[in-house]
Amino acid sequence: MKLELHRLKVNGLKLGEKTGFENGILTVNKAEILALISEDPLLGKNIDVDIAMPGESTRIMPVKDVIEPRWKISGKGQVFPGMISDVETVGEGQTLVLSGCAVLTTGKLVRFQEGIIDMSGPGADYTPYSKTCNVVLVLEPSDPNMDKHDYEKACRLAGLKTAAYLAKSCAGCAADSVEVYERPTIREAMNEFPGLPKVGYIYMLQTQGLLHDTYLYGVDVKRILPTLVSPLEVMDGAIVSGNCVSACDKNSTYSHLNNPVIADMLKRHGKDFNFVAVIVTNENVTLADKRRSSSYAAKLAAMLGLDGVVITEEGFGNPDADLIMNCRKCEQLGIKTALLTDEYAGQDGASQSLADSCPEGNACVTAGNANEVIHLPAMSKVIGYAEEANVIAGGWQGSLAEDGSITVELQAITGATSELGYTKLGAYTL
Amino acid sequence: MAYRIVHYINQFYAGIGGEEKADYQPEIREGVVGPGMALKAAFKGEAEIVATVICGDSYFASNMDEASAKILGMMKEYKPDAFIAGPAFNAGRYGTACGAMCDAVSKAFGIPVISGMYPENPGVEMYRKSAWIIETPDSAAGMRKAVPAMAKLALKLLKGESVGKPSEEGYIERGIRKNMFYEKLAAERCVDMFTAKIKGEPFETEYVMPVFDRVDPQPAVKDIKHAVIALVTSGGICPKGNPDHIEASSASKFGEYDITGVNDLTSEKYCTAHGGYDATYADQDADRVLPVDVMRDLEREGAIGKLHNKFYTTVGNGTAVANAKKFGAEIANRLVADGVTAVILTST
Amino acid sequence: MLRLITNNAGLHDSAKSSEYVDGSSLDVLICVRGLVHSGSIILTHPLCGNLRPNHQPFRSIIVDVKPGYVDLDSLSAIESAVNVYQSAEIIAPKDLDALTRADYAYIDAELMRESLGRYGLIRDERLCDAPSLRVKEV
Amino acid sequence: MVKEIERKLPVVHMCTIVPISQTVGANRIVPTIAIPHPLGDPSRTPEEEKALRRGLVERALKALQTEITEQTVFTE
Repeated sequence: MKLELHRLKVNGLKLGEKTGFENGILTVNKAEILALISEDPLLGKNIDVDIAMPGESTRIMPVKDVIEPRWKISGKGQVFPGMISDVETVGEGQTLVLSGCAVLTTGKLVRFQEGIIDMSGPGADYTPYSKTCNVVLVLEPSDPNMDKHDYEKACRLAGLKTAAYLAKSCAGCAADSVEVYERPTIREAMNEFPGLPKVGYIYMLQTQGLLHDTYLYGVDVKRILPTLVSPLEVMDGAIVSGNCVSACDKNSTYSHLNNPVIADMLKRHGKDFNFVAVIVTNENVTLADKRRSSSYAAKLAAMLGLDGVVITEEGFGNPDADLIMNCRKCEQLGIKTALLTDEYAGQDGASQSLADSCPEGNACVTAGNANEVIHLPAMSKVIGYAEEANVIAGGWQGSLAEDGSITVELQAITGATSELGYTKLGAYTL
Repeated sequence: MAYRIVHYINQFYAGIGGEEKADYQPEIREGVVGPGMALKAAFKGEAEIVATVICGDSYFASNMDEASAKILGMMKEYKPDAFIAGPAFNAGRYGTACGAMCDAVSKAFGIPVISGMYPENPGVEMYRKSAWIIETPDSAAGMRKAVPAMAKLALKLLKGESVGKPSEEGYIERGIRKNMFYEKLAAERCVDMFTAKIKGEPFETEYVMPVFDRVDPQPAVKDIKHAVIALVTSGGICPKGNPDHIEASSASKFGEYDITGVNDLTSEKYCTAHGGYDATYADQDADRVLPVDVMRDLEREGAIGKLHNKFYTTVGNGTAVANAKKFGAEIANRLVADGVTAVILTST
Repeated sequence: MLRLITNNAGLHDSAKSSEYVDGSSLDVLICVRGLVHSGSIILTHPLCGNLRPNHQPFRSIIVDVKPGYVDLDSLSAIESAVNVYQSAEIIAPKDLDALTRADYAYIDAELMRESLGRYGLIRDERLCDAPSLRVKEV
Repeated sequence: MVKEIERKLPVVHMCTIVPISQTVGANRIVPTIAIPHPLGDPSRTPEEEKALRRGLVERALKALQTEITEQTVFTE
């Protein structure tokens, strides 16, 4: 399987006549995008498109998802298979990537939803999406009494369609850089690098229900048994995020496309280890599903004869139980593990970070304590719905002050404690 | 203008006396007393000890609430910028008193609170989350090493400088998580750690899962007919009305109660403080958790030497993760001091 | 004998065999803990997915009541869940305005939909009504 | 707590959930009846209850008199 990522480096955004890319500037025709997304009758009349650049005094909230514009210029299938494209397997050929650019969807689904991105100020340090040139969709249901599942799906599709459209519009441009990825079949992989340990990545996806879901080729992952997926399929959008609650550690579609664990393991493949497989698994609500999926995922790793696996959790609370089950079952099968999660140690950092633990979990990296409180000064421009802050998951009554400043836990900032590790944040013990 | 420090010491370090003066009532004196001199020297004028509180270890242990309230009252007029207690090294009750006072002062005045203890001191486990505790040797011989470290940390906290890791600053790990930005992405840090673990190379986990170490079993009791057996429970059994206000879950204190002449725990006199289970059965007959009635029979029949006249109780959370480990060392010390041979510990 | 334990009135009315706890999310956990101590198996994890005790005032848990048998996995799950809730601030339903409370109740019900369906406990498919969203005035 | 006491004195841990006792480090363990009433059974008469309790306490004393090298559960 071979995939080339053709990257166009976007350094600037501007609204204009014709959507296209030139000398690092992406021009966006607002009317075209509005026309594209309002084809969906579920979206209301007052939808809008805005842009936000790094360093501006701009706040975007409540952000539901972040998507990187990609489009397959050759090879089977198309980006975001099973969502806005055919269900055909992706992951080979050539894919255009608008690097440094992102599509953000904002809008109200439930009152307590959150997801803050500040393009400047202290809040900007806590989200990778303050560094991207953002095309922001401000969405709204056509009928406020509409079933929330339908409206959630409409918002999701609007974001994906816009991202694909933006990349497609630049298909003719010459790439600034090309990355080539070549992945052997598992049979070939087993014979490569005989001296190196064979390793894998257990990729846990949040699958609890409305606003807590993830999709694989358009299938709701709570309905699958753990399975193998190629890193290259992930780069073509095989994994897509459902809209989110607790913005800090809901893996955005952007972070799936640019999964930093996969990127680092590919980089070190053939040097430190033989990176053989990626196993996706879910985090369901019932204990039976948790036991079933963790045993199944560990069995797959054992069947492949892996020596070790990196495990990333998504979310917290009952997903902590899945993380610990995956860790313990792999270690008991002789498969060494390293865990990547985040912490909920309370605003004073004195509570217990995870709701579960096991002695085998002796190698654990975290993306920080999501309860730490931060004060975000007012921004001159707000895109989306500002008054959400009062009921933000990470906030409490009165977190939105008169002057527009917000005092809130990191939990409310999009991607602040990303459990895919798409952040330099972490924690240490005083 | 020098920072204002209030220093807390016990009767021994104030030169008043040893165990025989352990019931010395709280007193505050202007200026420096005893080990305060070493602190004053270490501050080099940047801070000064405006007052020293002196209190006997026994008095504090048995009147914890009134003693700390009285001391807080005495301290108020001195308007301290920071509070230093000890160093207590490995003295159990002195360390517990230092920890309790640090906790009370930080809650009442919200100022930095520093103490110094040997890691095994029970005060460490009970109060490391509410106070900065410099790690000290296990005896006063370590004064020369402990005091400068306490002074340095105090000044750093007073100046609002950020405090580094325990190993860098010499304090005992408090178990409080603090965010920081690392050089590398969390993903890269995880793959680094993974590679080290796979290759059998050393690595340092970023988050330590709470796990339990083992202790070797004690030798068996040789002569049960002359043994003194003590009862201890984490099931929260205590006199009716819970006089010591033991909290209903993961208590921060334990109770010591005398059962001389008590042959049966009746529902009029005994109940449970524990909030972790349906209390109706224990309230009806506390013997169902703490078998005093049967132990008295065995004592009368000579099957055991003696039932110890005091029992110890706390509220332990039954989960594998959280336990009432904090008080075990202190209870064990008191039982050994009272000549107890062995212990029956009951849990719900 | 399957039973839903919940402090979410809307969900309680829509479920078969449900016990309503008129109190906070912690009260629901303590009720479930009592059942586990006297013998019950927990079918849905007692902790919420993602939302903390100081955010989500509603808690719903499905148990299989089996007097006399203490299930270790259930005991470990419920005790650590109670520990998490006791070390955090709890938000009670009455602490929120009606519309926000209704949204939280709706999400609590939605997160149980899959499990309630799996164990055949749904009487009314709507589970819990969601208040309409105020549309942005132009 | 049981572990801290074991550092200085022999201790037998009487509790209902044996795995938890093992996890917290008890070495001599006597399983008991139920969490809310470890040494009693409200469904029995007071005399039966006390006899039941006596049996369990005698087993605890036996455990204290038994030489062991590792965690041991005394079931009779």
